[in-house]
Amino acid sequence: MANYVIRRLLMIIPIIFGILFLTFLIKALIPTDAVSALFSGTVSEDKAAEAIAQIREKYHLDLPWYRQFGIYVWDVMHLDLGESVRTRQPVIDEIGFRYVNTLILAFSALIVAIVVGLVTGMLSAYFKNTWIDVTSMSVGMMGISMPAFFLGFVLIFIFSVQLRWLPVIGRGDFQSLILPALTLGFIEAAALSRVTRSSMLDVLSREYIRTARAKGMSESYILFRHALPNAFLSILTMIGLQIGNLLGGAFIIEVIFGWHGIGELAVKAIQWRDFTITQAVILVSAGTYVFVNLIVDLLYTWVDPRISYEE
Amino acid sequence: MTDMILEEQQTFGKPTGSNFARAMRRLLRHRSGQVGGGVVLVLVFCALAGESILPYDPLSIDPINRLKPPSAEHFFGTDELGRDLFSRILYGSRYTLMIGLVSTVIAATFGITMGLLAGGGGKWADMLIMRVVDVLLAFPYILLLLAVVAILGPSLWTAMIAVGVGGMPGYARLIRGEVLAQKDAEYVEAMRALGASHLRILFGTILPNVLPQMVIYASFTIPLAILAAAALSFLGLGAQPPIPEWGAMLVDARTFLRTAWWVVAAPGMAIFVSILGMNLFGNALRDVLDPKEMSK
Amino acid sequence: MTALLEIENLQTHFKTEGGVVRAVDGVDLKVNEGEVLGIVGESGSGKTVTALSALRLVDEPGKIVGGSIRYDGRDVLSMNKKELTQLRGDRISMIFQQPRVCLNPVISIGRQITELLKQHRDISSKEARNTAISLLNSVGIPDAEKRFSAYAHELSGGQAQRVMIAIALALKPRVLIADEPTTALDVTIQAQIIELLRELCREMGTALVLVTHDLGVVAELADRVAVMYAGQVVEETDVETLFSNPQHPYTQGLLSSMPVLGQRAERLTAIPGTVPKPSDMPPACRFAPRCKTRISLGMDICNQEPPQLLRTAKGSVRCWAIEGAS
Amino acid sequence: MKLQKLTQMGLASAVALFVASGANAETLRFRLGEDPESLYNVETNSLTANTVIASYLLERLVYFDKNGDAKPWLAESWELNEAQTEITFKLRNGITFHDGEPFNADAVVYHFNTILAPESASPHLASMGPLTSIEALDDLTVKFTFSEPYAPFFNELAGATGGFNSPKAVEAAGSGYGRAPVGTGPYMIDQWIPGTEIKFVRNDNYHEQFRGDAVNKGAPHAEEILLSVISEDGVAQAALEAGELSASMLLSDTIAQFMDHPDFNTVIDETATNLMFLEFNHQKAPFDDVNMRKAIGYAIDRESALAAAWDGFGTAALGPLALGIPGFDGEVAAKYGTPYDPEKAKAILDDLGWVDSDGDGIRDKDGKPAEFLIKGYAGYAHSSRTLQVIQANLAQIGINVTLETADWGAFYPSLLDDGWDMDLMRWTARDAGILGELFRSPGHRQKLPANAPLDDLLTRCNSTVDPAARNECVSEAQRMLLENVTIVPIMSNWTVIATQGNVKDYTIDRMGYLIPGDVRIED
Amino acid sequence: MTSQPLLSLRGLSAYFPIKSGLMQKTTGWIKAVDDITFDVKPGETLGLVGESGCGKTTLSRTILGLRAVQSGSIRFDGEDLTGMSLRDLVSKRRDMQLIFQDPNASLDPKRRVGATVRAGLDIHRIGTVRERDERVAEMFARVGLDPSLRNRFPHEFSGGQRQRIGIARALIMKPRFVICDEPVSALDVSVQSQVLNLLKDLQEELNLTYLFVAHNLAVVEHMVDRVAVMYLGRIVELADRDELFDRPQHPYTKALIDAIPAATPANRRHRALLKGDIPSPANLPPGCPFQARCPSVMSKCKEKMPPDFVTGGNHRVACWLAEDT
Repeated sequence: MANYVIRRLLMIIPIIFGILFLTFLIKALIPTDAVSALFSGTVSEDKAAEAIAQIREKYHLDLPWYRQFGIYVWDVMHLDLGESVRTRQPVIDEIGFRYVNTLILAFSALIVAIVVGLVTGMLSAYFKNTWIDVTSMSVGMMGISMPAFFLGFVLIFIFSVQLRWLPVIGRGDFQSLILPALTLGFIEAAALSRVTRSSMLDVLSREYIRTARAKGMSESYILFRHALPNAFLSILTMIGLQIGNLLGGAFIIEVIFGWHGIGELAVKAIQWRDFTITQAVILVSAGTYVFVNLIVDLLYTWVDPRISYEE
Repeated sequence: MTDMILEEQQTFGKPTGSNFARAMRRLLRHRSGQVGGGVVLVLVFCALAGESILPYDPLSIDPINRLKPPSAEHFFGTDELGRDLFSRILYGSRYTLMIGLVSTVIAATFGITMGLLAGGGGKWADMLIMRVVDVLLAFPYILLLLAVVAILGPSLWTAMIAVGVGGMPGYARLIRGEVLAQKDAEYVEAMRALGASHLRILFGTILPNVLPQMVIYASFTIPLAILAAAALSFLGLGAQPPIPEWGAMLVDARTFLRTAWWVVAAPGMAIFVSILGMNLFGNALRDVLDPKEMSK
Repeated sequence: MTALLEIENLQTHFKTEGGVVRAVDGVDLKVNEGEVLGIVGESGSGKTVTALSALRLVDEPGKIVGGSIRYDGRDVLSMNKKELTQLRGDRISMIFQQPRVCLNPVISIGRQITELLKQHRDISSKEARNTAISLLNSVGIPDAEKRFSAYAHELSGGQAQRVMIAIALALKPRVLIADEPTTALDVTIQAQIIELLRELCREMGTALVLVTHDLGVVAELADRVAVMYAGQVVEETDVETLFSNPQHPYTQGLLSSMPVLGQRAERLTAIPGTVPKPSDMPPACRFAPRCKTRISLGMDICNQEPPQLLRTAKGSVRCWAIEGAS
Repeated sequence: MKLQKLTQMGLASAVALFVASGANAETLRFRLGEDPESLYNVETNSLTANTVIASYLLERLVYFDKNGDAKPWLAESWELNEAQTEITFKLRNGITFHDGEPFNADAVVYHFNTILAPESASPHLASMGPLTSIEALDDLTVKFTFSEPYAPFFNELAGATGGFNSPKAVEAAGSGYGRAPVGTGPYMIDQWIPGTEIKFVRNDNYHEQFRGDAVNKGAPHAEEILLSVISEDGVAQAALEAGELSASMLLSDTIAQFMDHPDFNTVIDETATNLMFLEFNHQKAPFDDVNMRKAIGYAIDRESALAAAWDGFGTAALGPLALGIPGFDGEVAAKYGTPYDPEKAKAILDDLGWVDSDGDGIRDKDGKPAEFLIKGYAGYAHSSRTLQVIQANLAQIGINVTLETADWGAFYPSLLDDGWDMDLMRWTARDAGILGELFRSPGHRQKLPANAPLDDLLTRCNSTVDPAARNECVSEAQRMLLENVTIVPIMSNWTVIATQGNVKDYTIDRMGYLIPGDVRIED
Repeated sequence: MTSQPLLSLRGLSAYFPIKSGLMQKTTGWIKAVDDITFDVKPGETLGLVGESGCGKTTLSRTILGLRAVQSGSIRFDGEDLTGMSLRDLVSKRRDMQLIFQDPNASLDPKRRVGATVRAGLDIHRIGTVRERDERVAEMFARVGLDPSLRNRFPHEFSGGQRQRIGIARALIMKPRFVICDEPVSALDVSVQSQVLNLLKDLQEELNLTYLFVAHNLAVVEHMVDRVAVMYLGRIVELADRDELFDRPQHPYTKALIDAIPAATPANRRHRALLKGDIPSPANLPPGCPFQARCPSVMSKCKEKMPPDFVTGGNHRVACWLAEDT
């Protein structure tokens, strides 16, 4: 097991390296850099040429991309994420609290998604091909059946404007968390709902379920103690994959609900062409993604005794 | 022995046909298949029907009649430029569907090739391709999309390419898994025993057998692609005006939620119903195309 | 004497896209206390569905549409959910063909026994555990105390079937339905399991319903045998009579097509053709198209009217040739 | 070290989660469209940052009154030398920064020297023009020296650029100063959660408000001001409705429901210092031809565009300068502009040889159909709507255009390349100097051919300090730009703000900044 | 009968590595096929008997070149296949074909059965397309299927019919040597006899040589000329059919024969049962692989691997009990 964990942790390094490489490749291909994005639209660049050259030099933007890549990797190895070109502040200050926000939102949304996904998925599997199936699947897939911003606006309108239960403006407190977590949770529930349904259908047709019935176990016992644990493996896999969406893909939710996480930051940063920020966000979310999936892999052994990483 | 052939004949009914025909029959009896299939059919009809069924020109503006609520004249009302929303929704269905299909085809073509080569192309190919897939999967999805758009410049096609690129690793992973699962199946071994080449086995034998899984997966990635394109529109990088792609329409209309709800409701409901329908249809497909179901 | 388990005119149908499949079509069976009833048939004969029907375990789209099943005089088909769960596993239990997939892979084998004990008996966890361990011992699982927390994947096929038997016999049921209990096992292991079943059932006085395609297993274990073909019982008699004097052409064909150790014949006598597809049943006698007797006797009735079950000296048989002869 | 910082930030934020923000009734809550990158005016020049800096934190030597005339603020008075190359300001006495440091000539010198220093890489460096030196003549007297007269400088002095920071604080904070600015304004920064909100508290040691246009001369009314970052208009609207915002600038699409609502007030600032206009790639045929550009100008239905884009909250523009900028000449605009007249447009095109020879509804010339590409900014719906109106207008006269919109970082730099014919641009400025910035050849996108008379004129406008003379010069420039059809002006939009009904004296000054000390909540 | 053997195995082994540790080093081997030596003469049927996991499937795949050879040699028709290039091996495969156990799994569900049967001809580009189709039709008729059924899918056929298709697929290549891997164990009794008869008929008609792999001794007894008994990767006994069934020498062979259920109820008997399960072939202890279950195990058995003892004629047995005879 320890060997496996070490091996997997070591595997993170080439992946992170690959991701950074890809990031710099993209950066090289994108025509504008942070400085011209920063200066364009305020004054003619030629008049600010000196200032622009200054900043380019300071942030190594004048170097070819592979040299920038080398410098960045070197800095990251020294735990230095650099400075935002736009705000001239250390990236870590920009990203630190947003990362925590994102984790909080992701975790809360995950709970919502799991509850919604499992309930609708199980209902729909158990009542396969009935109207209950159609209805609970529709509920489970509600979130992903409309663009996130639309769902977000509708929820704000209902819960904040009409009912006045929850605040519109995100202030980072628990109340502000509820709506974005619900929205994001509902969006992510769809995949879980579907996976739950199909793996429950698979499991329910297995011989050991018939054995349990033949033993005279009650239906609810069979559903929750015999079927669900077996279906959980694929559900867990899906959860692992979703962490990626929750980390980087929540930007619309973050924008709408004013929940300031790294998704929002990343999208803005790429619009500002502020690549030090973008790189750091990619680094952090990819690292988290890989790490979470390692955890998920380790959880497999706990969910399913057949899987073992010990030789 | 002739006697035996005769007897065998007797036990043979009319051909039950291809797996496809059986799946279609099963689909027709599936509740989600009925609901979702109906929606998908309507959608495809609208997309293919052409401009002759449109009551108004979906593109010509009429600022005097802007923001008119739904009426007998304009079923869904008019938008901020006075265009008939009903016509725009009908007309836009082709773009919305096109985004879903084209980007899925892009994702599937490259993803399948990667997956097949990873699953069947030896240890090093597998190692290399899967690391690339890992990198793409760990790379924040929306940033990948934005990066592609930033490189290629925004347009409907770019949006489709971007969404396609974003979907690639999913296909590669799925196909690789399926290939690994099928690689040692007896019918594959049988081909190998006959001396079939590696590529023939990969593309001629394994690929057709993993296709149902692909179709199921595609049925879920098509709606996801439509939503991803809508997310790009949210950033102004999706379909370009005046193309009435639903996602872009919804994005442009969002400020009217309180003052002219119909402008928002028309594309919003169109997307909601279509995507829910597609998802339900996908569910039904999964049920009827699943290999376990097929052998019943 | 009333039979312990009595099935009368059982009809279990499956609704499929090709129409209704009459998997079990008018089956009568009787199992007496302590007796071993073999149900023999090829795939598609309905033997497994009959066995599952006895405990109402037929899954969708299958449905019992007619007939009656009585256990100890009580109507199984009219039982409610609670009564049914009380019956299952306690009074009538069942084991299946693929023991390793019949055990839940994520639940330890010990718990799969104790959960049964706790479901049906009011006992403490500790008692349940002790009972389970002694059960595992009695079915010949070595090191039962340690194996208690093992999982199905850690067992061999033979061991898994032993565990299944331990579960099935945990509450000393009065009927054990074994559906192809040895088919998936290796020859040497198969022999072990046959011995185990024989011993345990005798010990507990449990009646055994042995569903199998293997006439050898029937010859080893059964007291009475019912031969099924295409959803119906075609012949039913005691085991000696069946082997020494088979009546139905199908039984005869089956016996003669089986290679027997030591015979070393050059050619086997095969039954021509295949089992009819359920969607394409012959209209009258279901065996008629493959029946050599019909062909040699040139009997037309076989293709016109279904034969009825006919009582014989030691049992019953469903064949026009016999009817004509008697 | 860095890692430690990360965890500290994380913890702080996690704790903040469960602490309700304790704002009281004396708190004003406003919307910020985006998070400013920095509040140090030397290193930033974004609209958002300028607005925040100039409204709440820093004060300037001068302000512009309602008529657009410069009036003393932190300066008591000023005088120009004969050559108009030296401006000497007399500063008011007794003004202190938030940190207690005195505001004096040294602070002024320090500020402008910092901008001029190349190592600051200040985006304002360019707008300092021919400024050569700043000297403190005594503690309260400062002299600015220019190599030639520079008229737009007063605009810089009155804008965010001219706001003063405490030199001591700047030195002490180093690179972190942008997050903790120290000025002389009515409010002081209290807390800034990047991307989320900025909290200001009242400067209780505030000196007298010297601006003439301010109602409240004393310390501001509200104790706190909370600026929440809300980028989505719909959300801001919802927040207003839910009572979570005191006031918010909105898009005109959303303002309608607040207009006649008893619980809300609306503030509509028609000064309009912005202009949306169509530009041409002058280096590419056929838009190197002034008549071609003119035809386009006549084809644009500005009223429709205004209705579609801004729901009518704006003014159709015929002149190249926004009507709110001093020097705007309505007569020139009316006389030389190209009002909506599709027939005229068609006639010009016919004359030019662009005719529909193949009957497909699209004009062509020399076998080339009239198909062109218009680029635009994708950030706002109004720009895309205007584009669609333009597209429809041009279709009317037989020109087929494709629209391509992108985010600013892609759109604006891409105009330096050649693959476009027209673009839709929108600019906000306060001073007529903008004309020179944009249109003195080769122009802000390097596409304008040399035009010596116009270039000279635009240069002269900048070096004419006397207001009347300058206005004359600017009028002339507007005429020339119109004659040349350098651009096709379309419209200026108004600033539209909704406030809660009990929010009073929400006033926007001539520069577009809020006068925060005036705003009060009526019981 | 001293003709050259068609297939000749000498010390053939096929191992699977066991990997472990941080660097995934190979730390052990599963000896799936271990030091196998036997010949198959032209025209004969050699039975290969063993329980699951004994390596009989691996052996058959190794002979066909589908698994890597660890050591030893395979000679087919006098040519050494182990050193052969892939290209040559592919053409050799035309002469060696395989009939699979499970007709459900071995037919491509997405391919029409005619195409499946034709696959070999397509791969080796034999004849024109028309000729290939003719040969398919011919082959269908020969295995007892109506050629008009060529365009159907496997799921439309019964198990027995599918196995006929599998046989047709193998035999269309006109092979000389066919490995029948449990060809009837997945079939119903009544169909089983049809297929066994068919195999026998085809052998005669086409002059085939069979390696008949099975676990059912009664079937093997019926089909073969000689029998090899395999246990945990090794051949423990090899003899002519009658010799082996009448005078089994290895305790394992004896147990196998004894374990077969009685043919009639009259023959019910109390049998000497082998204890325990088949051990895993990974990391076996030294000595005889059967030691753990052998009723007559001796201390010698746990120390040294018994060599092949040849007793009387062609009877070969790897058991220390046979040492003295």
